Amino acid sequence: MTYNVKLETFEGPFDLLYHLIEKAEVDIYNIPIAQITDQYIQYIQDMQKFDLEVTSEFLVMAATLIEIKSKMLLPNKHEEQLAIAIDEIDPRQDLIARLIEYKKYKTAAEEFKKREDVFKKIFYKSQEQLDQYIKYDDIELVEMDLNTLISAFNKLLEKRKNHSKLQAYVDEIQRDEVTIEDKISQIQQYLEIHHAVDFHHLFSDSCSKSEIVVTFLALLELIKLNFLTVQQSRIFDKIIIKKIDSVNGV
Amino acid sequence: MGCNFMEDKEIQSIIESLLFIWGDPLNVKNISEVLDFPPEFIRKTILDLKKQYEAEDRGLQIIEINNSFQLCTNTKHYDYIQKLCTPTQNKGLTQAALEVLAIIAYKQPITRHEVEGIRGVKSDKAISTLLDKELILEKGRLEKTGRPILYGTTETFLKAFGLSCLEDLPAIEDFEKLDFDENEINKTDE
Amino acid sequence: MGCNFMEDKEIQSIIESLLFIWGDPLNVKNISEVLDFPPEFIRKTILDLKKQYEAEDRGLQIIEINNSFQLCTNTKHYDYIQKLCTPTQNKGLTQAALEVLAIIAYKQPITRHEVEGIRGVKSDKAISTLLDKELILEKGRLEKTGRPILYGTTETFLKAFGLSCLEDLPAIEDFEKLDFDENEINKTDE
Repeated sequence: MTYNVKLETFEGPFDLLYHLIEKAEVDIYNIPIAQITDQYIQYIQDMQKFDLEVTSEFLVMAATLIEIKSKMLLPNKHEEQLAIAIDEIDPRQDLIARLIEYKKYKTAAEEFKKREDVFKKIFYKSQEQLDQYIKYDDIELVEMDLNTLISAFNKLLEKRKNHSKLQAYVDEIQRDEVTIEDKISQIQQYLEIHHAVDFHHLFSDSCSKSEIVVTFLALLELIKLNFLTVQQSRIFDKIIIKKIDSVNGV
Repeated sequence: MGCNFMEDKEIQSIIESLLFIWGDPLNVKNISEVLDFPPEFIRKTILDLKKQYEAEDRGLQIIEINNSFQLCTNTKHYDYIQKLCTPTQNKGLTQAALEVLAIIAYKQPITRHEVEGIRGVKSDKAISTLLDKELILEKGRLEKTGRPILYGTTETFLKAFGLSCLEDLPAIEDFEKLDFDENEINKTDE
Repeated sequence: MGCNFMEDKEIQSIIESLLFIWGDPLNVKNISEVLDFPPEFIRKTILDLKKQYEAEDRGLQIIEINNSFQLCTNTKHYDYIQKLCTPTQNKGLTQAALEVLAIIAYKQPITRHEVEGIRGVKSDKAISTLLDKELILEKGRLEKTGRPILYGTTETFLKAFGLSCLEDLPAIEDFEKLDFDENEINKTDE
């Protein structure tokens, strides 16, 4: 047998052995051990020819195969002696059991590969800025562990690393400049539908400075026009912007 | 629970908000505390919402990991998301790493030595790759000479392979059938 | 555009994914490039989706900011979200406050703006909590426009974390990386 293009690589002796059995299309429970042993040894020689490192595991298996082969060539005298006590022990038995065990996980690994290909196509969003939802006045400070501080820091680094993965496209985004008039009508439209809005929703983290200013000026203008009112139940609570008529309605 | 249809819809809506804000997997217990409904009811409601997402073929999906739920994107839209965000390419695991992972997944907790016994080859590199990727972790030590490390799989593993829990792993016996016997088995087996 | 009903639904689904993963307001122009449909059509589709969310009273809503759209939670559910996010045991600091504290501890004296540059998010609330708890204090002003306040840690901080002096803080390997990120942010900020 010659491998004239490129030698296939195998994950280990079981992988190679399994491949040979599969190729020979023989029953795994009745391996023609002489034939498979020859092919196995041939492959190892080819590996050496191609200057591939033949690890000790491959050599150990070769020795095992030769041992089984020779046991099977022994005359039946041995068998006769044991026949009364136990059923014939096939010298291949242990090898077959291990081969079948290996094959199970090899097939499972193929299944894992398929699943990996599907599920790597899922994306997760990062956690929202939770601190904006926290009632700070409820939090009391007690003894703290330095590790919590360090792990907070490491999490931060991790988060920034993940975030930068999503940044690549950012530079291409051009936000249109917006006028106060646009903003006023946007807020009005929004409030026509919703009647109320959380102040923070009007400002996104990625807003430009000029947009923040414009939004704020628009809000002031709308307050002056008596279109809306701003409410906050207590400090750090959310600031709610409500349309005036809906306030009266309540 | 005397929950009528409206209430159910509202609870679904609140849960959707919570999953969105949280981003990470959110435990049923936490949700049940926030909403003051029993965990079993919350769980059922989330599963209903999940089904609804699937039925409507929404852009989002809900996945389950060990009784926690997480909102994520529909796998179908991968190409578009990639076009928008150019995320880093996930190369996937090598065959060796996949074999080791499969053995650990089914036989955990298990030592490196036992893994190598099944594969017939050294597996230290594959194990350290899997540790790096947080697909496996140390689950303790075996109480025998040398106190070898026992490995098990992580939640990252479940997520990466779309499993809700370890019980979701396909039965290992299903992989026992041998390819070259297949025709025979199909025809003659009981 | 010869878009039938099925296509519309699918485009809505894709847009939902994109808005979800982007997080920030996403411009119609960008979506239109990714999907290869005219901006007017994309805009109409998003507005349809937005109405659908409202009609179904979903936990999420779509808000518009300057022809950009962003996915966020339904304001109605604020109380539940707050309940979820506020630590129930009322002890210790939140992740956000710890992050800010860590940055101030390692990079003091530092301005709020610099802290926010590193975290990538607003940090005024966390800073005011830390001031309240006397873990940080004002260490002076930076001599530049606006004379921003410089923050540093207090003795209460050292005591709370069992440190005898600042030099006792463990060295952090990835510190250089953080500086690098900061530069990047400064660049894109302008």
